Amino acid sequence: MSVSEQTPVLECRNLCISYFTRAGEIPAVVDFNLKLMPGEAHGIVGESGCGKSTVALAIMNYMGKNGGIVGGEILFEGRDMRTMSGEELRRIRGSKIAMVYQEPMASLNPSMKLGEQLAEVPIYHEGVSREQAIERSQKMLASVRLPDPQRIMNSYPHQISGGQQQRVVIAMALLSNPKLLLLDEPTTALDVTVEAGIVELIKEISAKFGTSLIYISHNLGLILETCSRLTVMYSGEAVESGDIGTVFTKMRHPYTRGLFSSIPVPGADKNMRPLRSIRGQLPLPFARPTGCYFGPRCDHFVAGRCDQGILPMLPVESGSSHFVRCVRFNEIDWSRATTRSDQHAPIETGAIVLNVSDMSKHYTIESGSAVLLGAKKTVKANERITFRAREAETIAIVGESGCGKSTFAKVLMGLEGATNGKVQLGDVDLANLPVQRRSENVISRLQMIFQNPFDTLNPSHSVGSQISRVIRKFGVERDPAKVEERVNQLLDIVKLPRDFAKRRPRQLSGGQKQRVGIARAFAGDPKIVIADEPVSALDVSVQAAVTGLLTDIQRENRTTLLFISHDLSVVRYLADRIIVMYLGKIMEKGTTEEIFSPPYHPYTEALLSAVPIADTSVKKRKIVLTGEIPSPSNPPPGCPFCTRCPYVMKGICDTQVPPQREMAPRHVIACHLDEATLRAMQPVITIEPREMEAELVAGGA
Amino acid sequence: MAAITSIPVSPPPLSILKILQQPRSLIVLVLLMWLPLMLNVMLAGSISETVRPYLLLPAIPSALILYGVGVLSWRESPIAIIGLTLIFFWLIVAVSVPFLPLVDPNKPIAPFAPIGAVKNNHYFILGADFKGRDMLARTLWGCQRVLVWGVTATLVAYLVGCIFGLVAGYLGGWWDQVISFIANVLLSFPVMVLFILIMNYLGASGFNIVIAVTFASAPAIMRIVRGLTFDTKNRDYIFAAQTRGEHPLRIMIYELLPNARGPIIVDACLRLGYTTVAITTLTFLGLGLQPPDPDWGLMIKEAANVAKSPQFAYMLLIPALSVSSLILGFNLIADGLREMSLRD
Amino acid sequence: MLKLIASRLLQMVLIMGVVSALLFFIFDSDKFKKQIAVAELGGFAVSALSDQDYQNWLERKGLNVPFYERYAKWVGGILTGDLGKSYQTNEPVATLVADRLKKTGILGFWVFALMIPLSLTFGIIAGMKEGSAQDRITSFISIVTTSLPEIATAVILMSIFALWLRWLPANSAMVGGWNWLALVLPVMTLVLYDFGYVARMTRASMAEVMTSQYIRTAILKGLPYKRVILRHALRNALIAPFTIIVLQMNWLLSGVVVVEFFFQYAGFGKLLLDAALFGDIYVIQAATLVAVFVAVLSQIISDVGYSFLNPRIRFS
Amino acid sequence: GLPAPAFAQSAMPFPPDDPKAKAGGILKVAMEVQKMEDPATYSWVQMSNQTRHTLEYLSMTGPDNITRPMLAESWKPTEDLKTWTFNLRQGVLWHNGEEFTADHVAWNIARWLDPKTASSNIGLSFASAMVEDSDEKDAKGKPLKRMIKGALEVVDKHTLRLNLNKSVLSVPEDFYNYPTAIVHPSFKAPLSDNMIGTGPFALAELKVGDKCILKRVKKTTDGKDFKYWGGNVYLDEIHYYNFEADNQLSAFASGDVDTLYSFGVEQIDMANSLPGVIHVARTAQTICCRMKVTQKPFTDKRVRQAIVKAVDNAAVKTLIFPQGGDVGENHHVAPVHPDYAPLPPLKRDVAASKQLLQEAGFGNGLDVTIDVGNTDGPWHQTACEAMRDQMKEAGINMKINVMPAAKYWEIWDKTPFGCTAWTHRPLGTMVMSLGYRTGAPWNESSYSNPEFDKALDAAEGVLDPKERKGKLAVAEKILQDDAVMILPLFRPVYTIVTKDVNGYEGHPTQYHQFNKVWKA
Ligand SMILES: Nc1ncnc2c1ncn2[C@@H]1O[C@H](COP(=O)(O)OP(=O)(O)OP(=O)(O)O)[C@@H](O)[C@H]1O
Ligand SMILES: Nc1ncnc2c1ncn2[C@@H]1O[C@H](COP(=O)(O)OP(=O)(O)OP(=O)(O)O)[C@@H](O)[C@H]1O
Ligand SMILES: [Mg+2]
Ligand SMILES: [Mg+2]
Repeated sequence: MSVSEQTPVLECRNLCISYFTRAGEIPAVVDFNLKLMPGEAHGIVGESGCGKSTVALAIMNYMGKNGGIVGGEILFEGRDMRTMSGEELRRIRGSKIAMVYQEPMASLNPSMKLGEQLAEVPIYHEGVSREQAIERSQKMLASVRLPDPQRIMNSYPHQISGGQQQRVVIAMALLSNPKLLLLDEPTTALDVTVEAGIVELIKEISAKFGTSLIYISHNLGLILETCSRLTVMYSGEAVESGDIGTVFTKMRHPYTRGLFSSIPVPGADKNMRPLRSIRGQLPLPFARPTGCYFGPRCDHFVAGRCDQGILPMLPVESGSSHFVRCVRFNEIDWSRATTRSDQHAPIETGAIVLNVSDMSKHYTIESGSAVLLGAKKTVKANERITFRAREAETIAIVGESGCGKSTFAKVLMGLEGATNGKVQLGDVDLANLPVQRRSENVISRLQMIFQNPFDTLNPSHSVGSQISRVIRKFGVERDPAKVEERVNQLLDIVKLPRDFAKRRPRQLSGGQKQRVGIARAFAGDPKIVIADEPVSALDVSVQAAVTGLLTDIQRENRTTLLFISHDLSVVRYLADRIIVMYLGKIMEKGTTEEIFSPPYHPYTEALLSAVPIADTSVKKRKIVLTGEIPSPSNPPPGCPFCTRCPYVMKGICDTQVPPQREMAPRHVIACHLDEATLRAMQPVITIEPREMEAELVAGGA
Repeated sequence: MAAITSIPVSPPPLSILKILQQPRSLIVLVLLMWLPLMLNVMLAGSISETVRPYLLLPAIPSALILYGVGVLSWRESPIAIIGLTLIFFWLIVAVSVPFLPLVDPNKPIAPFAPIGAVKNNHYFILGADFKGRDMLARTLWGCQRVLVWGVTATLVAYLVGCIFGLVAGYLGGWWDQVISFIANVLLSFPVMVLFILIMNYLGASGFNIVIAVTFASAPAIMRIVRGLTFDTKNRDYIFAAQTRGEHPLRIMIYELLPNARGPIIVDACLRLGYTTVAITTLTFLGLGLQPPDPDWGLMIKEAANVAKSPQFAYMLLIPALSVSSLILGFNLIADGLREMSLRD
Repeated sequence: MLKLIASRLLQMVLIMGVVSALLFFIFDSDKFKKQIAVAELGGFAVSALSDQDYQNWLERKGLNVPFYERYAKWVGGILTGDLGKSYQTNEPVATLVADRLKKTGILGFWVFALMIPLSLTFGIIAGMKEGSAQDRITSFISIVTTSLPEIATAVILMSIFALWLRWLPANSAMVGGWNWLALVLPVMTLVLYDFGYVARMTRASMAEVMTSQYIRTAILKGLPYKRVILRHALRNALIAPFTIIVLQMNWLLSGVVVVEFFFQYAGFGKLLLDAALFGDIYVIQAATLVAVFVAVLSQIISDVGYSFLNPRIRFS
Repeated sequence: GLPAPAFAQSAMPFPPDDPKAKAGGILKVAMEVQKMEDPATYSWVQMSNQTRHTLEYLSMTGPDNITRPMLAESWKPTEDLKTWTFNLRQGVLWHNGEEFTADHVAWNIARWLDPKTASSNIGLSFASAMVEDSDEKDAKGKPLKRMIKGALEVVDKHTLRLNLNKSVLSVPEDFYNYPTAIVHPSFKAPLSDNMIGTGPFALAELKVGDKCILKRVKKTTDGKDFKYWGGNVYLDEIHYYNFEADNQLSAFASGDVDTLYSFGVEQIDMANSLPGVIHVARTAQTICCRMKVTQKPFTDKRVRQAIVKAVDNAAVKTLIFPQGGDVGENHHVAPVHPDYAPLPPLKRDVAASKQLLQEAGFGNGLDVTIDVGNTDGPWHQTACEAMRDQMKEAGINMKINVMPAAKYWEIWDKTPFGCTAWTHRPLGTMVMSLGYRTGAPWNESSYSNPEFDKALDAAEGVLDPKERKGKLAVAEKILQDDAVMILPLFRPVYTIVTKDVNGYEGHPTQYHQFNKVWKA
């Protein structure tokens, strides 16, 4: 079957979209082209703010109050959607084109039962009776593999979990059997394991219903798993598009290349092969340079060529479906293009600085159901946490949302008191020492980097004053001039311009804020820094910059880093040792090597399998977890993972607490499986020989 | 290929404007405008009559500059500018009224002189009230007391409400229990009884109005601030402050309070309106500000009887519309601020 | 839910105890006693009274015992259903308050009956399209009516409808027996004053809902606009104003005093005002208890109703 | 009392019957409805109006300010005005069927004089002439006043004699002072529970703050036919409906009532536009801006004179009451009083005022504060404002401290400088005696001048008003010269009635006398 003979389901030609704001017109998307054949899955990737969602909404012809399509056309099955009347649009929306959004909770009406929200679609599009509509909805819920559709139909959105909500939204989108399904970051808000399930589902659907997909994500790994074609966007325009395989292996745009080199794929290493972030920042829509928008950040920029006129999308070879928006793509020697960043010797770890033994933290909460008077529940957020951290060591704590990672951080920081156990910092026991009672010395030795860059800085105070406050508070410097000097030094360290000291947090991008957060954390020369998911909210390229920064500072100060994350690829890149947590308990701990290769704890195995990897040479074993994470207030009595474990042994796992098996010195797995079974496990990730033309990752040097 | 639309860049704002927009210079200007006005009204008795008008001299340019700065910085929101104009109209009148060519607002000249009449050698632009006093002079003078007492009462109520709200919200636990209970007691007290008790107990005066309004408004403000504090106190930057061992007081004032200012300012604009009405109502019931100086509440009260005959309705409508325009101004500013903060 | 209600009721009893003790204490001051005497006997007479006579008068009124004794007695009285007698009118407080409550209840009912649909309609029309002409017009109307002091609205309405057009009675004293027409002006005044506030709250809530993602979902599901508004937006938009509307109960109980005073409508607010001005302690006490009760009741209603309207709370 | 009509023995106190009069109907009146505790302690005229047609008085002062006999058929003083003999009307029935006798009156008078009653009647001149200090002391050690033995003498069933210890002129007028309503000896407070009177109407329903319904008495409680002594009464019922002063005119406008208690001058334009008859009563109601002569700076007569001289009473009057009313002359006797003696008109004299201030040591200006309670309406304040403007020219800075009425009554007799409302009293001597005699309870200015007391005594010794004028002029002059007060004006009282109410006349004290009123 020749693709070109069919009418494309969707075709965007020279699409230009602008927002009209108080600052004037913002061209959010410029000259966007896309052709989507029936049954095809097309991915769109790009940094935050590059216009991905705008494209998706434009395809739905929904531009909000201040948006408008200012040029080009969108052809849906050959018809220009811009010429359609409101009524025609209404009929197409939801029936022929459907959309799934990033945040499932927010896109479901909180005060309507899910059944009704689902049934609406066939009722209003096909005029079927209510009973039929309900029946169809129920079937659809079953086909997105939701357990007990009956119950879900009668629930309100908040009564089901995020993963289930996202499945409901997908079911809603599929109800009218649409020709085109738009997925705008459908899994960003979900845990990796849940994400893996949804991705699996989407793949099945496109196969089963023949629906065309547009899959939007900033996660190249996900795109690789779901799509056959790909468009890379940068600052409102597509910079490269083509088949997945081609783009992933023979990328022709410096930006695409930059993106790939900032992803911590297996093989990257903080000492030997550090990630490379793209320098500079995404230009604001109204501050774009002339010529190539990527010009100022590009290593191959040639003045007089790259900054002239408007660049067209060019086919890489005539007739190929691989296009690139670069005037010099043919001139660049891709194999020599990348100069490797500096290599470092691994850091020698020092003495033990932190000793956590049998630390537990339980919360008591009032029971939610108000009818029962005064029932109390205990949430075991941390159960018998034991580990040691050495000077200049990076210890990562990984686990799904709610497993108690932040709780641990809070206990350490003295914001919560431990219920049991000891947390020894030098000779001080911090377990029950609230921050108010800690000495200045202890406080200044322990600092924290917070998860959410948008939350970590007080919006009311300037960046400089927030950093200098720490300096003065911990008595590093007192003299105002010296304090200012020190602030400037710190800004230099985190690679921010010095005049940022006067800026307010709202004038900073997420990555910049996070860097200020890091500067602040290191301002008091701490010995131990806890970083609670410092990069999970950031774009890949920024993420690379921030992780690089952390290692640099650590190397210089010999700081111990407790790195909390749910993202195993970052962890693999950064950590010396890893602790895998589930429902408040440690499932496995050991060196990075040990964790990433068999023997695995079954949970570690599943986690590894769930992480999408943007590398065509990597092959993964699929292990999709079913079931939900049990409520932390009512965990299973035995192994907490027994409800979802593919290896579960009924009668043992669900009743007895698993033993701590020491597979190697300091490599501990808490599992009932016998040692032989564990050792016999196959690796989840295997790297096949590369077929890339250039040693991109290994780099030539 | 679609052209890349160039963004019309707004003309570079004057550097003077930039300087004036700085919080520090704004505060200076506000104080320059407000303090003389406040002294003038609150200590009316104890300032000698000769000095009194000159006190207001620095306030006039300050008010004008503030208005200009306000218009320039809010120029994107016509609603806010209309509100600002209404309020500054009255503010500028308030500070400049001693210098306007007006007759003594308390001088009975020709009772019931209608609008536009010339009686007893006086041209009544807005007519005279039933005692024969010039309505124009009374209306213009009247804004002083309403503005000063309304704003002061609201400010004091906010001060008290914020302190308790911060303490209750941030410290939680027993503090919260006790403060919330007291707030509930005050809130479930009928406002009128509260007002009457206070005004009766302390006597009717501007300062006691401030106390009464504080009692009536502070619990509600406390709740708002408490709610906002609950919201913000789990932000990472608060944890950051805690983990560097900051004193709770500092956290409340430096870290929490500035971030609650958005909703607080909007609420304050609305509450200023209610306070103005409350003061007017108190005066109407004979519990509020007392003569001799004119104020709108008093004018409404005095005119309520006469104004029932339509030909004298102006005696009531003029002060009522003045109150209304002021409240409208506060409301519009609140609206404008909200819309501006929502806009992207 | 039950627990919540129980704790609220407990708090109510506590508040009532604190408030009434406080009132007894305040009114125990010489100042207030004297005020009662002046109100009752007249200014000349009190000043002409000798000290002995004044003491006698206090004794006759039962004001000479310490306030805690009176308080204890009063609490005892309440428990047996006796709320005491009014100083001002000699009537038993219970019947007095009950009668006034009934009247204010009727007034409040009509205010609610008109204000709620009016303000919700205005608010929804305005909030549907924030910043549009329809929004600006409805918002302007609601701000202006709200910003006009009640007393001014009352005078204007009275002089137009009663004194000029002569369609309606100028006061609501209802001397010739119950007269529904006489209720029109006070109700109109109150509705005009209050509806703007609720309308603006509804508008804000509606506007917020309209920007929410689930409305976008509903539109992109291809639902007709009417259904998006009526089924998806409305219910969510009504959750916030509901609480505000219920809390208006408090205001209607005692905050309407200006209107009751002006139109001579013998309602609860006027009772409270008269009593407070007179120093009629037992009436004030009883009325305050009622007010506290209504305040707590409205809180309970708003809590229960809120959680009923908002499934997120109901089922959590 | 006045000689001629007062002694017309058989005359009824009411106007003659109107031959066109029709019986029946309800008269609806807008007025504050107050509680009825004890007539002897009434503090508001409104209270007495509610009972005026039930509980009657020995005498009755008509709208013309002339006092005629009512329950007393006639009276006769001795030459020295110390012994007054009252012949009571015969055939007057109480509502319970009992006959009205001198014993009943004696019981009433004795009750008024009993300090326990706390009646303001004790301040009436006849009353003070019937009491003396007793051995009993009050809590502060002041002797209690008790009735002098033999002061009250029941001569026979219908004759009563008062033996006073000094001449009192105003006995008949005193007996129409509103708290002197005659109650049945079975009286027990509160009055409204069991009101037995002699009048044509009885209380049918009272709701304080709401309404007071009076109905004609047809039968006595013991079943006899009740025949009113005063002849024909036309109305069936009188309804008082509670309206605050400010709202009475609008109640009238909307047709709720036939008449009202009174309306303020500011509403006169509205009243003019309404169908109805406006009654303007000439009265001696006034405000008295009196200075407490015992408090600085008013202890200095020159200061007081300076203040008084700076004010132009006539201008103040014209400003406030352009129509009706009289100019005050700072001695509290009004032109409407039968014994008023005109003095040379007062002249404003700023120069003299300044001179006096200079002498008193206030050459640089004088600061005073006047308390104003607006107890009778906002015009008090207007008057003060007008005076303030005038005083300013003489270098006197008068601050006006306005306070709520109730507040004012707490301090009315204590404040150094206050603007007190005085109601109408039928004789000039009465006001003087109440307010300015040394030690009089209502002497709010604490004025004490033996000469004045003597002159007043002298005036009170003369029965004939014409003759008395000469004597009163002396007292007037002393009071005026001592500059105790600025009394700028005597106010008119405005009421309005519908066209179909006949036989109504505005009374100087707003006393309601509806016995002969009829509705068309
Ligand atoms: N309603 C709007 N008004 C004005 N500008 C907008 C609006 N919505 C988006 N933009 C701007 O348009 C650009 C593209 O936004 P868009 O949401 O499409 O980005 P995105 O690629 O989806 O980013 P993300 O990964 O963060 O979701 C951004 O610069 C954004 O600031
Ligand atoms: N103050 C608290 N009271 C009661 N339960 C709490 C409290 N804080 C956290 N929990 C519960 O403890 C568990 C662990 O929470 P924690 O925030 O440590 O998870 P996390 O691993 O950091 O998750 P995430 O990745 O989402 O940040 C959760 O189930 C949470 O609901
Ligand atoms: Mg997006
Ligand atoms: Mg966390």
